[in-house]
Amino acid sequence: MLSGASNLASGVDKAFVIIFVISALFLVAITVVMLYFVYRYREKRNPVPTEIEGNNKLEILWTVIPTLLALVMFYYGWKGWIPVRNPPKDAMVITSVARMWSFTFDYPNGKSSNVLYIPQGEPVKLNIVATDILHSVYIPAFRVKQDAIPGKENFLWFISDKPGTYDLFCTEYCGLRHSYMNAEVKVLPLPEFEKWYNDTTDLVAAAEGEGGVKKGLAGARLLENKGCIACHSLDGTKLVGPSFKGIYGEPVVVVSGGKERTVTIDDAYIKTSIYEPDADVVKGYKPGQMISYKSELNEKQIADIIEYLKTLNGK
Amino acid sequence: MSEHKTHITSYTTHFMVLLALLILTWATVSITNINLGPYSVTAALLIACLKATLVLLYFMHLKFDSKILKISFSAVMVVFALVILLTFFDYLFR
Amino acid sequence: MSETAAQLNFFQETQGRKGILAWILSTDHKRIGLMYMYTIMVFFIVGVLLGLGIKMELIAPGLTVMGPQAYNSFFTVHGVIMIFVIVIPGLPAIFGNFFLPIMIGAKDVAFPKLNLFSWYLFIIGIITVLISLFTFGGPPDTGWTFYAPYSFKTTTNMFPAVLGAFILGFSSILTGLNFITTIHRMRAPGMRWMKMPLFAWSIYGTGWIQLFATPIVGITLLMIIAERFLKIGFFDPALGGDPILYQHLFWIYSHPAVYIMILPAMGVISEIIPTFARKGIFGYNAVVISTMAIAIVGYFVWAHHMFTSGMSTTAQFVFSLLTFFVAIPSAIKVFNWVATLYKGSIRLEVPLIWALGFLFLFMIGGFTGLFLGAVATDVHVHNTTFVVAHFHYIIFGGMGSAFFAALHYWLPKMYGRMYNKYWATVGWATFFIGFNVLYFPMFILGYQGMPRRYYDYLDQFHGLNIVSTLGAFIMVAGIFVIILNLIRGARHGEQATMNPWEGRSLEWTVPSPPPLENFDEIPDLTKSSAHPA
Amino acid sequence: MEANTHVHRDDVASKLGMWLFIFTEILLFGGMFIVYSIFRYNHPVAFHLAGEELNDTMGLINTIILLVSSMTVAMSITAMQRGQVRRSMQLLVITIILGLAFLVNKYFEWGAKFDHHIYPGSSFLRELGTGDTLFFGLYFMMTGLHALHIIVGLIILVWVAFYIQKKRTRPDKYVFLENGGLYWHLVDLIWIFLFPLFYLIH
Ligand code: HEA
Ligand code: HEA
Ligand code: HEC
Ligand code: CUA
Ligand SMILES: [Cu+2]
Repeated sequence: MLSGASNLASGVDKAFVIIFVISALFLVAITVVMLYFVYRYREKRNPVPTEIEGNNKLEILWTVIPTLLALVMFYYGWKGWIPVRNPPKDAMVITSVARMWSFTFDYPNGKSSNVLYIPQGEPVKLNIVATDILHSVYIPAFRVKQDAIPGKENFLWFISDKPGTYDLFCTEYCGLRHSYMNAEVKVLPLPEFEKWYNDTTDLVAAAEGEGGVKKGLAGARLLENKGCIACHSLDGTKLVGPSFKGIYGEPVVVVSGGKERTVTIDDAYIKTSIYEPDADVVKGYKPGQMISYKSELNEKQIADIIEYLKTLNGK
Repeated sequence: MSEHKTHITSYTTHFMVLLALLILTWATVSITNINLGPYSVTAALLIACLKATLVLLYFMHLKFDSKILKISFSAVMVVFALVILLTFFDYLFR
Repeated sequence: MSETAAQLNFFQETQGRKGILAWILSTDHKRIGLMYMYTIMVFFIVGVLLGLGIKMELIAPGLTVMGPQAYNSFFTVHGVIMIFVIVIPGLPAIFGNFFLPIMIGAKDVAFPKLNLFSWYLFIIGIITVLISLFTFGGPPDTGWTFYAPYSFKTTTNMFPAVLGAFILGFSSILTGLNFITTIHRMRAPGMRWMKMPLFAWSIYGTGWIQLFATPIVGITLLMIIAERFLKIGFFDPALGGDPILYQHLFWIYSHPAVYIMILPAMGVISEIIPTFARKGIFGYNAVVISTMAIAIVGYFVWAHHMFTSGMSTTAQFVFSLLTFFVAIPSAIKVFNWVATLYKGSIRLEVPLIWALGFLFLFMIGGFTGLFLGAVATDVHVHNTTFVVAHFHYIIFGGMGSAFFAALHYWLPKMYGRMYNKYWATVGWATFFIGFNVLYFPMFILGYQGMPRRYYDYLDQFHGLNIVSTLGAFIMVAGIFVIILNLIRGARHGEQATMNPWEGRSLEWTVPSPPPLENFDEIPDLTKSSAHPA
Repeated sequence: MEANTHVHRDDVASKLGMWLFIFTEILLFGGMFIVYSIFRYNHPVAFHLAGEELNDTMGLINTIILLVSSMTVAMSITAMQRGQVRRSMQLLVITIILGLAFLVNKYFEWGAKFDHHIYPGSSFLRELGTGDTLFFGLYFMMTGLHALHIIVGLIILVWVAFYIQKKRTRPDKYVFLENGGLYWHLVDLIWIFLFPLFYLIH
């Protein structure tokens, strides 16, 4: 069994153990009694059965005892749950955006990442949103899970005391690449976390574009953070969508409104592809897979992406 | 199983029921026209229930039918009410 | 006892119809029951093969035998077929049809033509589901729960699958309606309510759930269809709709539906255990009351499938509490079954072995249901393989075992022949071992956090998945032995007597196989003091 | 070989069966009423305003039509029970005509909505806002489903009339008429709730 790595795990595990013990006792006891009866009262040994209509006392007994035990189990199940619903006011708020098929974690200072970095021993509250369909955030080691529902904001919170790397899964079925929709949670000791958190190189890059930093770095970050690379590879492999490798400036056959035509992949085309993916659908791909990123990417960011796509040519 | 004699509802009864239904319809229309705020929903639904009861008891003959029908019909209504109630446990306390 | 040799049985009595027409035009409840059985058996094999495909894929991470799209369709179609085509209609439509009228001393069901019509609807529903597999976008890939908004965003061919489920629901409603009316109106004189066999009671309870719950899923599926084609927006957040509302509506049906599956199974067990203990059931009244209690309380726990959806904390409290209450009637039944064995004179025949297996597997399934009912633990294991193991234990371990128990119990009556008991036992043992090897590891995997509906998984889950896949092969081998043995028995087995098990209910007083209208004369039980089954 | 001679006739059973079926129909609409109540709770203002768009008079006329037709079909049963077959038939025909009138009325009502660009999935509706989209979605779905039931009810009633004509439904055997009547009342019953919920409550 894996050990819990958050403040909430103990409540959950306690409920688990209590239910487990009660269940196991009953299971073993009933099975043993049952087998014993079958053996003891087999026809050879007990040729004449004794009619027993029932017994009210017993009947009441075995209604009342399970009821009480059920209430006990319910109680611990509930008690383990109450803290999960009550985040402390001073928790650090991180927004977790889920989409087909990736997560982005947006931090208060504008930083955003695909890995959930969290400070050790500090309360963290995740606001959970989805842009397209249902997903969910599940961190087994923390014993927490919450669905991400478009149009609704859910939350989770926890304090983790054990530095380390944990898995985060999407556990609400979301289509083709559901099983690849996972991320890492990195619990860092406070100083390390602060270092990461205050390192704003990529933010600066985003702000300055080419200015001094490696060309297209901002765009590359965006592709990663916004989850584009869940569907578009950078090395020519065909995933759900066409690969980005060497596409800039090349011709491509698209289907627009039922008709095929050939267009050149230029800035305008890329912009429409991102804002209205279903307007021109690349031949051989299904419409409706890629959602519009109108609310998530502004023109500046698209320009950054294009900048990066250009770097994928030629080399 | 004993079948009791079929009860025949007279034309007059049917007509009186219709009259009552029409009066109740008029009542809902006028009640919802004066503004009772949130109560207009309640009032309109109460009247609708009353009308439905009349239809059930007389037109649909439930009043003169066997007990099992009365019981099971009430059961349907109770179950339905509970389902709505339980669903609202979610929405009311979000 | 037997002076019946001259009478034709229902197989021979074709009412002047030839060949297949003698079947598909017949309104005889026994023939209809068998037609359901053959249909269901065929699809059962399909479903099992799909399940095997799932396990093959999961034997190792990454691509082993199929791609992700195929995998998603596999578990969707597997779930849809198993739930809507096999376990929901299963026991009531096969054994309910065949034995309910005989058990209560009637010549047929109340509406024989409607009964045949239900079977046709059933077939039409299946065909509609099958159409989805081969047309347009290909097989649906939404999971059997059809959760919105994915279910109307996916490009696969959802519509026929949903429509098919709707039609199957309709068929199920009509069957339930028929049985309830039959029980109310056609009991033989003296067959008082509290003398009715427990299987009949379970069918009665099931009938009410079918009537009360199925319409809700009907309308929900219609709304999904409307959503897809008319963009009405009920469940589409982009249009203001609410995906959680869809989940409420879906589970308002689908939770009670799990009791549609298990109640008749419990009824079968309540017949078999007394027969082989050779005494009456312990606490008849308590068993009857718990049947109805499950039917009623089972209606009000649906949202325990939605603890992580973000519904209100109050609702979580209420539904978790109610979930624990629904476990009580099941507990009562288990205790009464075990108590029935006490001071019996027990014959360990094949049906009893299956029944004991049922008890064990059902308990594991039921107890793990308690982990799922408690909010804290459910939130951890929700949508992991823990849930998958829970319901396979309770559905296949439970309802599946009861199904095979019923087959082994009633086969001599249905076909007038006996199967080979040795092979039946071997089959059971293989099944039982394979079953546990297959599903038990999934509890552990789930607790460790392996999500369900995962085509691919991380390396740390590999070991137990291999074990589980091996189990699947053992189990399927067992099922093979069982089914072949049954088929052989039905066709070439030794002649069975009228009452091979010394059962006490009415079906054992008619010849094997029974004649067309079951009884020459409706039995009169007013004087008999026979203890209920 | 002896054919299935055992013809079992049990009117009480037929009626019980019909009632059970009616229960399922009620719950079918019940599902929609759940959806209605939730959305109304979530969008009270939009529902209020959207309700004003509907034509009260049309709704009222249809209500009266259905109530009267409900009475005539009930009377038709009374007539049959009293052995007045011709009168029974006349009342049944009146019911059928009223049912058709309801549909005609509905046709014009929906037509008017379509002319105002109000139909499921219309972009006009989407601009009005989510509350309105949902309201009209429900409106079309529920009244549409209801109209579908009217059509089925009419088919059943015509079938009954045919049986009366053929004397297969007659004063000593009229459970089919009763069941047809029950179905028709069900349609009325549902309308009794639809009318205030959509047309009246502002
Ligand atoms: C035949 C079908 C069947 C049956 C009978 C049950 C029975 C029960 N189920 Fe199960 N369930 C399913 C089929 C079934 N289930 C399916 C198919 C799913 C998944 C659907 C999906 O998501 O795809 C599911 C999922 C499911 C969930 C949701 C999990 C999740 O997605 O997070 C929950 C949560 O509460 C649950 C609980 C229960 C409980 C408490 C019972 C109880 O009725 C069990 C009662 C029985 C016992 C408790 C054992 C006997 C008792 C004793 C021996 C006495 C001792 C008892 C006490 C001390 C209390 N089930
Ligand atoms: C009755 C229902 C039923 C049955 C019999 C089975 C049989 C099997 N199932 Fe499952 N399964 C489901 C219902 C069923 N399943 C459902 C609803 C889901 C969820 C789908 C979803 O997520 O949407 C699922 C999902 C599911 C998964 C999870 C997929 C995932 O989440 O990634 C797996 C994985 O191993 C699996 C495996 C198997 C295997 C190996 C078998 C078989 O090989 C087992 C072989 C057979 C038996 C154990 C005997 C059972 C006997 C009977 C039921 C009686 C039959 C009755 C008649 C013939 C009348 N099934
Ligand atoms: C859910 C999968 C998915 C995600 C996530 C996704 N896309 Fe796409 N994308 C597709 C598919 C499928 C196509 C091809 C069909 C089409 O044109 O709509 C496509 C096409 C494109 C094209 C046109 C490519 C060509 O070869 O003509 C561009 C540009 C593009 N996407 C950019 C992006 C960007 C930028 C992001 C992230 C911000 C992104 N996509 C995220 C699936 C996805
Ligand atoms: Cu996202 Cu599963
Ligand atoms: Cu459930």
